[in-house]
Order: sequence, then C-alpha cells, then structure tokens
Amino acid sequence: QAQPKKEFDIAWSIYVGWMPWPYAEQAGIVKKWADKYGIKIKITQINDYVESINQYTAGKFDGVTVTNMDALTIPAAGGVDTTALIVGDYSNGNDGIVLKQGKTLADIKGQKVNLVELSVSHYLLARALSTIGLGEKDIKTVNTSDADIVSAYQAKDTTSVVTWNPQLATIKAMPGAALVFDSSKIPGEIIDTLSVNTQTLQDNPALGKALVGIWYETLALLQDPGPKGVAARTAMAKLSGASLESFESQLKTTRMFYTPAETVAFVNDAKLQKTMDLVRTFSFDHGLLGADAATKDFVGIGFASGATLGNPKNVKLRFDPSYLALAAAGKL
Amino acid sequence: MRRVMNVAPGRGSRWLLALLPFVLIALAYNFASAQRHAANPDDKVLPTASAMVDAMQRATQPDRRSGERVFWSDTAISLKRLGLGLAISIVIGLVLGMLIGLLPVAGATLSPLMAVVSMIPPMAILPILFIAFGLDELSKVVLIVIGVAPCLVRDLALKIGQLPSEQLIKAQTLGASTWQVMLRVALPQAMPRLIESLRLMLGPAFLFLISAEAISADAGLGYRIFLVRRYLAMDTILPYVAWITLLAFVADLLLVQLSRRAFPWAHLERRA
Amino acid sequence: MRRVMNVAPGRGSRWLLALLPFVLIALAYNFASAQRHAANPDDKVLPTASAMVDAMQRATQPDRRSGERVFWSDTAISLKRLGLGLAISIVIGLVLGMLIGLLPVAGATLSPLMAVVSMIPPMAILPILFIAFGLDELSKVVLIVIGVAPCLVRDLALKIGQLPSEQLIKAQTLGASTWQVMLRVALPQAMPRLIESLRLMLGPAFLFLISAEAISADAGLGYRIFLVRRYLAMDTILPYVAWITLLAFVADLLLVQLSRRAFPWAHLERRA
Amino acid sequence: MSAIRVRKVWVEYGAQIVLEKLHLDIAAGDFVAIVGPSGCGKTTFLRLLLGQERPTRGALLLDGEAMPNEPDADRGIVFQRYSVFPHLTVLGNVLLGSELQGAPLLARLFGARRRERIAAARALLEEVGLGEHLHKYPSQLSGGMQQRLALAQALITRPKVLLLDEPFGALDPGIRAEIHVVLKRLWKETGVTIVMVTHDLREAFSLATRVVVFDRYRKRKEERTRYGATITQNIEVRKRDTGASLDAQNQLGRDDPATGERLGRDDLASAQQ
Amino acid sequence: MSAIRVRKVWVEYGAQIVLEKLHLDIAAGDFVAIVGPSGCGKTTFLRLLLGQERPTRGALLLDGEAMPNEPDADRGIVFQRYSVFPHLTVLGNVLLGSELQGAPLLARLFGARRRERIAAARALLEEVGLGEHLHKYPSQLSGGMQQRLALAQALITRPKVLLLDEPFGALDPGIRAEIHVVLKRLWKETGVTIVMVTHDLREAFSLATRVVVFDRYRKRKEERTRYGATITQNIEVRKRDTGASLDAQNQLGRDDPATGERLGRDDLASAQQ
Ligand SMILES: Nc1ncnc2c1ncn2[C@@H]1O[C@H](COP(=O)(O)OP(=O)(O)OP(=O)(O)O)[C@@H](O)[C@H]1O
Ligand SMILES: Nc1ncnc2c1ncn2[C@@H]1O[C@H](COP(=O)(O)OP(=O)(O)OP(=O)(O)O)[C@@H](O)[C@H]1O
Ligand SMILES: [Mg+2]
Ligand SMILES: [Mg+2]
Repeated sequence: QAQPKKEFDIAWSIYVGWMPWPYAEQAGIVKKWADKYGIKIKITQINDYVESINQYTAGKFDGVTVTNMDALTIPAAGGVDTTALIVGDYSNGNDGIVLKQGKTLADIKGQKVNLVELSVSHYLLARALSTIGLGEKDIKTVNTSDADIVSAYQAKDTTSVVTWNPQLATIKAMPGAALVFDSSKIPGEIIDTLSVNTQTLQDNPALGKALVGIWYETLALLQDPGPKGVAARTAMAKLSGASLESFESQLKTTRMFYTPAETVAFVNDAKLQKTMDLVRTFSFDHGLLGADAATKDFVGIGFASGATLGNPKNVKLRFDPSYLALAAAGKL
Repeated sequence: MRRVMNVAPGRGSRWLLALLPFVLIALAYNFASAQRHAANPDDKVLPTASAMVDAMQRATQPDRRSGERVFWSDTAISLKRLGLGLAISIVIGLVLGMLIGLLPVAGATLSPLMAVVSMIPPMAILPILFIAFGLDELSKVVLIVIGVAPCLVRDLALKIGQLPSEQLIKAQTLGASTWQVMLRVALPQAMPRLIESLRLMLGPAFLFLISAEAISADAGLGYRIFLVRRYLAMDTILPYVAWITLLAFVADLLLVQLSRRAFPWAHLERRA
Repeated sequence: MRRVMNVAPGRGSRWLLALLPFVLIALAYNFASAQRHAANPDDKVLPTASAMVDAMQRATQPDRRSGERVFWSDTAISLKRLGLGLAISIVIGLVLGMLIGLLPVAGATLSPLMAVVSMIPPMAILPILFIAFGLDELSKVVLIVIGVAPCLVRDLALKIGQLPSEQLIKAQTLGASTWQVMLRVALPQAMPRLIESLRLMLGPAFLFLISAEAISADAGLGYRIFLVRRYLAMDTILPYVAWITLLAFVADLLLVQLSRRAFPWAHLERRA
Repeated sequence: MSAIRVRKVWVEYGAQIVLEKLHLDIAAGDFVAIVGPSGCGKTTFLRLLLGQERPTRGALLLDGEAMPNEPDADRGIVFQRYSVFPHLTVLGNVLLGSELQGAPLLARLFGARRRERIAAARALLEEVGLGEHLHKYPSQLSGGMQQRLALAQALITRPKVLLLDEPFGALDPGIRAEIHVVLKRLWKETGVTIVMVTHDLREAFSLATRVVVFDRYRKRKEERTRYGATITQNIEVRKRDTGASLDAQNQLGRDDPATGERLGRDDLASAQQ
Repeated sequence: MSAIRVRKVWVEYGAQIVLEKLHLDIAAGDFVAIVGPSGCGKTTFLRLLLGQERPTRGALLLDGEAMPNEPDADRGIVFQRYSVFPHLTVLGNVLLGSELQGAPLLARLFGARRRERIAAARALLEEVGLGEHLHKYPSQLSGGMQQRLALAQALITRPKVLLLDEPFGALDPGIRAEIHVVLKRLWKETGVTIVMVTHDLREAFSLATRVVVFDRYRKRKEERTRYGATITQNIEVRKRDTGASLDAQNQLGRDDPATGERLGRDDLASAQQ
C-alpha cells in the first residue's frame, strides 16, 4: 500500500490567498519542482469551493486549498487524516460583516443576516457577536450562496451580510454599506491552508517537498515589487476574474506568510491551539463534526509541538511544519 | 425461439423485472459503501444504510433547540413553495396559453417573446430577479415560475392552436363570444394537456426549487441539502434526495389519477 | 365589431406585433437603468447599453498574453460540451428508448427505473456524480446527459410504444427480425420525435451546462458568468445570457429545419 | 326561416378565382343541396354564408340585410367531422348553445332555467334517437350518432339557417338512411332554411327541395385558376310543402354529361323516392 | 399455395369463450371470405392463423405442420388501417420485404440486387396502378391507393398465405370495386391462399371461392361469455379454376334468417357477378 505514487492531483478554488497555485502552474513553476522530485502534479480548478473539499474527502484529490475550519469539519470529521502542509495566510480583513442600515456591530441585533452558513463567515459572525455579548439567537441567519451574495445584497429586504473577498469589496463599494466588523479584529483565526492527505504525504515525502518548493518560489514573485512581480500579480488577478487593482487591495487584507520562517513561527505558536479550540467548539455546537461526535473532543487535532486537542487516538487534522522547516533551512 | 419483441412477461414477472434494477442499484451501493468503510470507517461519502436511517431518525425527532421536526418542516415549506410556484405557473400558462393560442393578435405579439424567454437560463439573471422580487419567499417562487411557466405557456398555446377550427366556428354559431369560447371550449380541452405538461415539468420544478433554496433560504429540502453539504453529510443528503424523488414520483401518479377522474373524456379510446 | 378571436393581423403587422414586446422590454430596461444610474453612477446591476458593448468588445478582443478571444473561446468550449452531452444523450435515448418501447421485457425492467431516475434532481447528488465520473470534461458532459437523457428515453419509449401494433406485425410478416424492426421500422419513425424532444430539452441542456461549468471548469460561457458574478459584472453577464439565449433559439430553428429536410414524411398533412 | 340572396358573388384568393358570378336565391324554409366536383368551391360558399369569408365582388343578403361578417347564432353548422365537443357529454353538447346564449359571463345556467333547458334538450335528443346516451361522451358514440348529436346541438338554439358541409360523408350507407329520416323530420318541424353540401347525388335528390350544381365551364389545366366555378344547374326538385318531386331527372341527364356519369354510379331511379 | 387445417379449435380469454369448436379446411389456393357479426371473433381467428394467438384447445396446421407461434414471412397480412409504413415512399414500402429478407444485418440491399428488386417492385406497382406514385409517401395517397400499396407490399415477398382483415372497410364503394379487380387478378397470378374478413356480403360473394359465416348459436345476454362463436355456414361459392359460381344463394337465404337480413340491404342479385 505504501508503494510511492508518481502522479498527484491538487484542487484549488478561487481565493486571493490561493491564486499562487494556478499561477505557478501557468508559469511552469509546478512542473519545475515536480520534475526535480521526479513526480507529476496536476493543479485542478474547482469553482465550487465546497465541492473541491468534498472531492478531496472522497479521495479524488491528494490535496486541496482549504481553511482551517473546513479542513476540520469536512475531511477530518469524515475520517480522512489530513495534514495542513502549507499555512499560507490568515484573513486580516478579507472577511467582514456589512450592514445596510446602522453603523456599528450592535445594530445587527434582530436583523436577518445573509451569509454562507457553517462557513468561516458564520464563524466570524459568531466571534463578532461574542465580542459585544450577543449570541446567534439575537439574529436570524439566512444561508446564501457565496456566488450570489453580491446580488442578494442588492435585494430590498436584505439588511446585512457576512462574506469574504472579492464579494466583500464589491459590497463595501456600494453606497450606504457599512463594514462593522472584519477578520482583522480576530487575526490569525481564519487560516488558509494547502492541506494534503496525511497517508499520501507520509508515503511520498517528495510531494510535500515539491509543493512547499513551488509555494515559496511563487510567493517570492507575489511579493516582488518589480516588473516580474507585477506580471505575476496581473496574471493572478486575471485568473481570479479581477483587475490588478482589486487583486492588490485584496492582498492588503490578507496576511500572507511570505517566508517559510514566518510560517513555521505561526504554526509553532501556542496561539494556534487556542484558535483551533475556538473553531472546534463552534463546529461542534453547529453539529459540523457529525452525528457520531458526542463531544467536541471527537476529532483529534495534532500540533507541531506534539500536543493534541481532543481525542489523541483519533487525530485527523495535523499541523506539521517539518516540510516548511526544510524550506526555511533551504534544504529543498 | 420466438423473436424477443414477441416475448411478453407475465404479471408476476413484470413486478420482479421492475424491481430488479432497483435491487441491483441497492446492492451495488451497499458494496461500494462497505468497501469505502473498510478503508475508512468514518467515510462520509457513501454512508451505510443504518447511518442514513439514523440521520433520518434525528431529522424527524424534535430538534433540541427549536423543537421543530426538521425533516417535516423542510418538507412542508418546500412543498408550499413548490405548490405556490406551480399554481402561479398554471395560471400564467392557462391565461397566456389561451390568449396566444386563441387570439391571432395575442399570438403574433407574444409567441416570439415566449420562444425567447423559455430559452433564457434563469440562474444567470438572478441579480435582476433579486432586485425585482426581493430575496424572500417570493424570489424562490418566482424562480420556479420562470423555469416552468414559459414551457406551460408554449405547450398550451400549441394545444389550443391545434383545436380544430371547426370547433371554434361551431361555438360561435351557438352564440359564443370570445370569452365564452375560452371558458367553455378552449379551457376545458386544455386541462388534460396542462396536466400532461405539468407532469413533464415536475422534475424541472423540483430542480428550480432546490436551486432557489440553495441560493438563499433558511429552511426547505434544498436548503438542508446544501447546508449539510458543507460537511459532506451524505447520510442526510441521500435520504433527502430519495424523498424528493419519491415526492415527485407520487405527484406524477396523483396527476395521472386526477386527469383520469376529472377529464374522463380525454382518456377514452377513440371509436369513430 | 368582430369578435377578437376573428381578428387576424396582416403580414406586416405580425412583424410589428412580434417586435413590440422586445422593444417595450428594451425601453423598460433603459428607463430602469437610467434611474439607477441617476441614483448611483456606479450602479452595476443594470448596466447601460454602452457599458455592455464595451464589455463585449473587451471580451472579443485578443487577450494580451494568450492571444485568445475569451468570448469566442468560451463559446467554442461550451458548445463542444453541449454538443457532446446532447450527442451522448441522443444515443442513450435512442438505444434505451427503443429497447423499452419495443421489447416488453426491457420495458418491464427499465421503464419504472427511468420514471424514477428522471425525477432525481442531479444537482443534489453532485458529489456522487463527481466521484463516479471524475471532475474533468467528462463530468460536465455527464451532468448534461443525466439531465437530458432520461427525458429523451421516456419520450422515445412512449413514442415507439405507441407505434400501431399492426406495423410491428406487418414487418414480421415481411420477414423482419427484432433487430430489423428496430432498424427499419422503429428508429426512423422515432427520429422526428427525437428532434422534437431535443428542442424541448435545449433550455434545460443549457441550464445543466451552465451549472456544470459553475461548479468545475476553467473556461466556458457558464464559467465566465460564474467568475464575474462575484463582482456583479452584469455588463458581461447580460450579453452572455443574451448570447446563450440566441444560441438556443438558433439551435431550435436549425432543428426544425433539419426535421423538415430529413423527415419530410413526418411533416405532411394527413389526407387519408 | 330566412331567405338568402346571393348577388353576383366572386371569390378570389390572390390571382386564383374560386367562385365566379354566383347568383342564387334561397327562399325561407328551402332545403338546398349543393353538389359539384371536389375543389370547386362548395365549402368556400358555405364559408361565405357563415360570414367567415367575404366576397371579392358582389353581395350576400340574409333576409334583405347584409350578411354579418362573422359566424353567429343565426346560422348553425354541421361539419363532416369535429362537429361536437369531445369534452362535453351528449347532454352537455346540446345544452351548450342555450348556456352560451343565456349566460354571457359564465356560460352556465342554474336552477329552474337549467332544468327547463335540460328538459328541452332531452326531448330533442329523444327525437334524434340518443335518449339513452345522455351521459356518454362523443368518442363513445358511433359516427352516425355523433352526427345526429351535431344536428340536435345545432337545431336546439333555433338558428334561422342551417349549413351542412358533407355531414354524412363518413357514414355507412345504412346509417345514412336512418339519419336522413331524422334530418327531414327536424327540417319540417323547425322550418329552418337548410343549405347542404354533399357528394352523394342520391342524398341530394332525396332530401332537398332544390339541388344546385357548382362546376367550372372551363376545365383545361391552364384555365384552372383563371376561371372559377359557378352554378351550372339549379334544379327545383319538389315544393317544400307538398314534398312532391318534380321531374328533374331528364333535365339533368341531358345537360351535363359529367354529372350524368356520377349519377350512373348510384342508381338514379332510386335516387328519387 | 398452402393448405390450412383448423381442428376443433377453442379460444378463451379467462372465463370468456370467444371461439368454440372451430373446424375448417382451407385448400391451397382457396380464397376464403369470413363474415359474421361484430365481436364474434373474426379478427381473433386471423390472429390464430398469424400465430399471434394460440388456441386454448385444438390444433392448427399449415401444410400439415403445426402453425408457427409468431408471424413470419409465410403469412402476409393487410389490415384495415396502418398497413403501410408512413416513413417509406411507395417504392420503399414495396422494397422493404425484399430488403428484410435479403439483408439480415442492415436490411438494405445494394448494387445489382437492389436494382433487380426495384425493377420487380416497379412492375408490381404498375400492376396495382401506382406506377406514377413511386416516390410519394403514404399520407399523400388516398385510402384506396394505400390499400393497393399494402397489397403489393404483402404480395411481393410471395407469402404462402395472405390474410386480409376488413381491408377495404374504410373505402368508398367506387374505389372498392377497382381494388377488387386488382386483388382478384393478383390472387389468380400468384396462387396464394387468401383468408379475408369482411363486413360486406356482396364483397364476400363476389371475390371468394368459399364464404364462411361465424356466429353464435346462443345469443341471449347471459349466455354471451359462456358460449363462443363457431362456423354456422360454410358455403362453396365457386371453384378456383373455373371461377363459375355455385348456387349458394338459396342455401343461405333459407338457413339463416339473420344473415338473410343483412343480404337484404345490398342487392342480392348483383352480389354474384
Ligand atoms: N384560404 C384559401 N387560400 C387559397 N385558396 C383557397 C383557400 N381556401 C380554399 N382555397 C381554394 O379554393 C378552392 C375551393 O376550395 P373548397 O374547399 O371550397 O372546395 P370544395 O368544393 O369544398 O371541395 P371538396 O369537395 O374537396 O370539399 C380550392 O381550389 C382551394 O384550393
Ligand atoms: N386480448 C383479449 N382479451 C380479452 N378479450 C379479447 C381479447 N381480444 C379479443 N377479445 C374479445 O374477443 C371477442 C372477439 O373479438 P374479435 O376482435 O376477434 O371480433 P371481430 O369478429 O373481429 O369483431 P369486429 O367485426 O368488430 O372486428 C370480443 O368479444 C373481444 O372483446
Ligand atoms: Mg369542402
Ligand atoms: Mg375484427
């Protein structure tokens, strides 16, 4: 069973923090690193974010771009042992709550809130409410698909929405829209990762090395202020259907970890455990861990230090900085 | 050996044969499910039958917080939307169908419009629908109407346009006004066809309902399916899909029966 | 005063009347658009005509890097998927429709299955479909097939089942085997009906194409609409929708013509 | 009950002349049979009388007034097919006329008025031999029964003129004979003016007071569209009141070989009972 | 060309007895006409001969062998309606049999074989008077032309037996006479054994060598399903070769008043040309 594979499939969906992946593919960086390790890596775009995670969970992909919360509630809760190989960024204003009427978060009380239920938006909302002593019972959520949330905001009876970029930027730009809370108020809690199947990774370390190699080479371009960087960012903007301007403003509200060292530091930080505890509590409260989960400890989460949250016999989500460390040490 | 086309199964074997593919599908599913669970006991993609039964039991039990029996309240609200959407579609279908089919002036004006409108993919113009109809119940109903009504209009207009002109003249010689021709000649003869079209549109209607509920809702069968898809709860999704299929299937049977009862003349064998 | 039903517009006025609703809609749109732009010059929901023209000009210009004309390449790839999906649906429709309609044994086995399958909303079981058929081109084609084929199968089976039994017996007395009856009696007579069903399914087929492209694709008309939807770029979406509608409309006309050319006997007025 | 005057009427479709210089007087209470080859414009003529078609030249008068330009309750019609409504029962079909004329909005009668109309409908249906089939639908009736129903339906509203377009063309000979009896009785009882198109000469002569033959004088191919049909024969067969037949036979046999040929097929002697 | 023996055949549908103790010999080359009231089982009998139906008791033999249990090329058939294929031209309809029998896989002929079959088809179509309509579709033909086409289609493959189920029931009398001539000639030329169901006694007697009457002996309502129809008359009208008619008339008139009544309607004297 441990026979090394040669070909790997990675699924991605459009989000500012994940745009380096299709660009790396387009620019030949993927091929370069894959060749180096003697493997093949296919990068597949799935427009429907949830579907990409579902398909990863079903075993159609070896890795997927996913947030920390969805990695916990979909593959991990579904018994697919998953490693957050690359923690690419956290949302630092990329997710936000917008009110049509009212200027402060407190005005949300009693309103109907349109958002993608059970997503990071929902988590953001719950965290926001908790900061002003409100609970979900004080508002009414309406599940609204992310692709349609901009037009949903236009409807007369919509009063507030929670969403992420680029939809958030489009909505914010509309007359009268008031951003009353965003993810910069809970920094480091909404994390975007490239997660891969733990078993596959164990059997094929080459995959981990290649992916990490691709990632940091591409990020260097993303950061580059010179013409190469502009070209890269322009290409990424185009791939996400945005203008360069819009893409760069999205980047501003995304805290990218441009170097392996930064990433390693973030993953090793004990705050990550606190964050994941908040996330799993939210997930359990909303039934996201599945019917079999009697407590929030049902799914174990493993950290770099070797510590675990929850059931240590059922660790299904792991934060493993070892490949990042290789990159930090320049050993790729 | 007789030709295959001449071999007719008996009453009993008909039942067996009809069940056969369903049994095979169930077996294939169980096999695939067992295989996936052998590899990963927590697999969510192809849940076991017992997991689905569990999920349904939970869904039909009163919810801890709201006390609602989610499954039944979802069903009720979806059927309400569907019923409303179909009812409005029927009214539109009958009114426009009759106008287009019966009045040459209305036909010239509206039938090209209908041909074009029936080709517009409604999902792609949602923003405009939201502005025009809001995001509430109305918009879900409207999406069903937009998906279903143009087809009904076209079908009924065609049917009414095919009424022998002799009948229309005959009615006039009996003193009928245009309104009376609609009421007593065209409408009743359009009804069985309406039911037939409606049967064909049941599948699409459920599809539009589910899509509408996936776009924005806080209850309903489609809402639940797309909500629990967030955590790949196929143990809930599959029974819901089966339930939707069953509802559509039963609605189909009921429509057939309704047509037979209400319009017996349309189901007589021609003699003359 | 004549009854309204007896008033038939002349040739010229038919054209005027047909154009009337489109002109009215265009005017209403322009008015609403102007109003929204008066209130908010950056309004994106109802873009002005000139904004749409601009957007289309951009989309039909060659891309700086790839040299691709997005609009045309989207159209090409979508039409390819649609064509493939419909082609496969046709083959399935003809083969199963013929088996079910002609062979009592196949009918008993498959027709209840088809009745059930045609009621399953495909969008709700997407994860399973993707697992079964993968996520590349095939899956988009499969979604179209799943949406379209069961209806074609049922319709053709019905049509073939309604062939007068006299014809089937007659063919046998001329020495036909079951296969030959299919080939020379059932198939040719099913073709015009196939085209008719296909025309009815054009709208749904486009809908399934767009849905499939919205879920997993990196080009195509539905993909583009999905991509710019998040920015509410209605100046791109509306021309795309109009284009899709036009394509469907033209396909419909072509099918009518095809049927008239290829199956003239099906379009003759009955005499006897 | 009504007199019809046809004054030099022409009907043209574009360049094609269908009817040419048609001149005919139909007295109130007449029973006129129209015969002639296929495509010569018999149905077109009925459409004129119905008001569905307008003459290109000439005039049509009904009781001295211009013919109304659309069908109305004054002029009933029975076609060869599609003459009864498939979605109404036998009784419903006959009631329909009264309902349409008695209730402009709903086209339905209630209470005493309804009961009264039902009684009348039953009586008429009894008369045409459908008394036992009141609640059947047309498709459950034979062709002959359907046409008897169509007659009852058309006559119950007492139109001034009854137009029949090959009403019995699709029936078996035996059944035809039956229905002829019914038609003759109803005509006598109601005094309605009847214009009937038929292909069956025997039928024409056995029923009508007057037989009118439509035909073209020029029959060569290239003359087809340039010249229309007109009335080539106009034969008074019998007086309405006496029912005695006049000697029309010789007149016919001599003048028109084409028609004579046709007559040859049916037994001419027996055509005049 | 083939002899048929029917040996004490019963047909029952559940409790309903349709045919009872049917016993009949049909010699090779005979032309048998079957008459009888509606619903007495004439079509059922043809279905037996076709192999569509099996007798509940008794046996059917074709040239001494058991009747095959499904239709095949030995036994051709012409129905009252739906007898030709609407999607094939006149020529295509007649070619079909040869193509089916000559090309098991594609059911199409090519090259010389095709040309040869087309020539044969043309010749036969010429004979039935359709030589000028080779490329028309059936719906462009009149009813009589369609039935002549059906005859040609059935006969070109040289079946041993030709079954006709009221083939001319829907036709006008004049057209019937024409087609009778064609049928008679084709029967003489091919020597095929013909069994024809008809409602028209005149037709039966003018065409057939033998007229067989199906009827019930017990006709009371409550006996309807308990007793089936059987052969109540079996009249040899003429010998095949001489074509001279035997004196069947008196025999018939005397024995069965019911049948006599029917004959009364058509002119009995003219029924035997
Ligand atoms: N609306 C029309 N436009 C053009 N030509 C027409 C129209 N209606 C009838 N005709 C032509 O007028 C002629 C007479 O037709 P009509 O139906 O009156 O004949 P008919 O005597 O009733 O024939 P039949 O005995 O076959 O019923 C025909 O040549 C027909 O083609
Ligand atoms: N498949 C069947 N099942 C039950 N009863 C049947 C079936 N087929 C025929 N019958 C009955 O058998 C009887 C004879 O029918 P058949 O069609 O042979 O009569 P027919 O002599 O051809 O009548 P017609 O002159 O009207 O064509 C009828 O009473 C009919 O109802
Ligand atoms: Mg006519
Ligand atoms: Mg019969």
